[in-house]
Amino acid sequence: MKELEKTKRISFSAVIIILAVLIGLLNFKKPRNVFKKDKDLTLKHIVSQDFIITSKDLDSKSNEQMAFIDVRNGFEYNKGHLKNAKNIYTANLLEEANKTYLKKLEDKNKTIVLYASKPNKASGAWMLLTQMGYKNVKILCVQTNYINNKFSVSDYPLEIPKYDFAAYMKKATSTNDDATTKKVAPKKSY
Amino acid sequence: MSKTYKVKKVIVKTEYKVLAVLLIILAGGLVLLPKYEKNSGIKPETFLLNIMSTERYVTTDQIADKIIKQDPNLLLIDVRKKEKFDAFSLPNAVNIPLADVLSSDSEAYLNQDSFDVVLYSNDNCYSDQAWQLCNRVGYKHIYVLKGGVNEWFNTIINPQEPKSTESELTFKQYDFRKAAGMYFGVGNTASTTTKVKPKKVIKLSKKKKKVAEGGC
Amino acid sequence: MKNYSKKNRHVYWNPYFGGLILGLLILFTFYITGRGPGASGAFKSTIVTVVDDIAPTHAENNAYYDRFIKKGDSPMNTWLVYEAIGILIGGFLSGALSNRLKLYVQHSPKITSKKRLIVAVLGGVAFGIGAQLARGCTSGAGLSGMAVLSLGGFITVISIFGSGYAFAYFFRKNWI
Amino acid sequence: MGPLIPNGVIPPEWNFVFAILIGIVFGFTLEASGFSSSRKIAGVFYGYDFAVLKVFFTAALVAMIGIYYMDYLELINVENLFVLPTYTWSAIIGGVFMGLGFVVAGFCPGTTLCAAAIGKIDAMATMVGILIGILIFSELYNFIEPLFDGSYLDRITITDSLGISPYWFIFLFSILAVIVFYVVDVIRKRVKKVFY
Repeated sequence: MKELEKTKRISFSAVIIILAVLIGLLNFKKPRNVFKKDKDLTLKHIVSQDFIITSKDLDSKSNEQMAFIDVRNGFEYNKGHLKNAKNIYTANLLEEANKTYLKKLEDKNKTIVLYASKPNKASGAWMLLTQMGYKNVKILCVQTNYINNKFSVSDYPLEIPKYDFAAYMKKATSTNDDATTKKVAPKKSY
Repeated sequence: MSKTYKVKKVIVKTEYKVLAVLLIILAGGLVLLPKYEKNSGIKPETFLLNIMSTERYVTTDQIADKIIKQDPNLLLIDVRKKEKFDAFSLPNAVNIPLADVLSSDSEAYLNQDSFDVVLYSNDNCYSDQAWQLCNRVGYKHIYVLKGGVNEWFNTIINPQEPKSTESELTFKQYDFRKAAGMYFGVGNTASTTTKVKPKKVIKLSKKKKKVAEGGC
Repeated sequence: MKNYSKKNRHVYWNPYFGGLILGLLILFTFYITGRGPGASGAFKSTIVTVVDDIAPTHAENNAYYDRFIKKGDSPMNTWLVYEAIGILIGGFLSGALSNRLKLYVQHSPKITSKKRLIVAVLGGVAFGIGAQLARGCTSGAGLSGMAVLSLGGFITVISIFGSGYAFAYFFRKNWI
Repeated sequence: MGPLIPNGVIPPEWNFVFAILIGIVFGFTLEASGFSSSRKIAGVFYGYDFAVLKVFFTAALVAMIGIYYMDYLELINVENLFVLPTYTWSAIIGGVFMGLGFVVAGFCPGTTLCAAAIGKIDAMATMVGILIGILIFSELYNFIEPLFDGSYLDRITITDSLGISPYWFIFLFSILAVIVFYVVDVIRKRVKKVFY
């Protein structure tokens, strides 16, 4: 029919579409780092608590199997750090240099041991690395601080209740205070 | 059908040939594009930023203040195990053990925007990890109680007596903590105050999944 | 300008160009609203509203109406009804531009316009039933379905054109 | 960013505004490419004008390619799109009814609307027919329900059911479409011309 001859418009729009697709493809940046593990796998790690290393099993035999990574910032690192620990601040974990370093450790299938001033400070870095697909990343459950210019490492077991809460509450509520204090709404002080 | 059966040769205009070739190249191009791993959910870069930021922490004083004022959109979630939760827990807290933070029924509590969710455990470790999981999955308005229940006891239940040389501000804080402690039942003999607060029943609407609904 | 459009009353777009624009439109619809364009949903909404107004109790206990009756909001307030209004406007615009606006019954010279109207109504009834069964007409289930490679879309399109060609022989009197 | 309104990029109030705009362009394109004349549509089945087939397959192909290119460029997330749920037997029998309606009436609901918009009275008759059809379907729904809800395969895509990658499927589909377009031209050349 007649309308099949009119091909000017369709050729023109076809060229525009091809151009649009090419421009789209050229300036498309593939995501540099991708979360490999899905969230449930990470949850299994957390629940199984297999990522914890205490200072007890830091004996010399396992030492060369482990690569220590200090995730604190440079300043604290310079003040004091574990022997042959490499300093990678959590913020620049995703930099190329650090990623290649970790990749190298991974290939030599060393266990990557993270530690910081407190275990929960290192748990963020741990979660990022496990989800990025690094196989055995562990956290050293120690508290590191710098007392009279000596770098001390003390064990810091996780989640230990300071008091026996229930007993303490019972004792606290039953102490008969002489002044019968009415329940007074605290004045907002600050 | 048509009477004359001589096959008329179909002349295909050159434009159509070019267009057909372009179409096939365009469709074929999809096949040749290099595959790459798609990132599902939050990007690692933003995840790292969220970990580094500390504005997720809420201090025990703020929480005590909110509880006393019966702040309606405060939702305390205890990520410890069940028996620890039964032994002692903050008032009106909901227990979601760390193991099923991502389970479907706990999603109703975590994935909603009508409450400010505050996670707490004995110390900061479990609550931080729970927070990171929620962040990974994309939940909003989630905070962590700094120091957890240990800190709660250090400050609210038996606050340290500030030495006389301390600044006036710490004295004020100490008074507030002392009074807050009384509110939570420390030291007042007459246990007339209703010990068991009425369990705040939290009505939560399941958040609709984001798939576009449609159909004709 | 006048005689140009007089002469070209039956000159339509190049079908490939029409297809291209339609394809881009479907892409745009998916990009903006996440669903494809459709048409038969609008008819369904009108029927549901009408039945709901006339016999609300009947509408309640009929399982099909009940799906589309929203409390406190008329079933007409759905995406497809607005799109159907748009189709009416768009069709009118295009007809006006190429001077095809004319109130008449278009039928093949072999049949009378009365027969054509009866056939149109019967065809509509078949289409109404089919569109509900397949959850969409050629544009709702067909085009939007095929665009996201849904198996249902392909099955519907194959069965539409297949059965169309199968029945074509019996109704050739109406057309050629 | 994916579908903008479900992902919250555009506030949902705009949904209906876009509905009307999309409808206008939809109606305009349908009418301009000749879908408003039932005799041109019926040409698909009687071989004298295959415009419907060409428009239909080009539109489906362009949409497919577009969606999967944007999915590759992460502009659209295919999981968030509405994929038509597959009820096999209901689709087949619905398709048969629609094929019958297509040949008899010459219109589908979309083309009925835009044909009625330019004054075709038979299109208005078809609209009435469609309404009656839906009424009949709804009244008989209790008998049709097992068929309507049966053989439910959730939102399966054809590439999952065939087990090939969508990119390959689109490539083969485009080759098939070009072949069909050529064959259709050959057929049209040999069929007796009908002027409408």
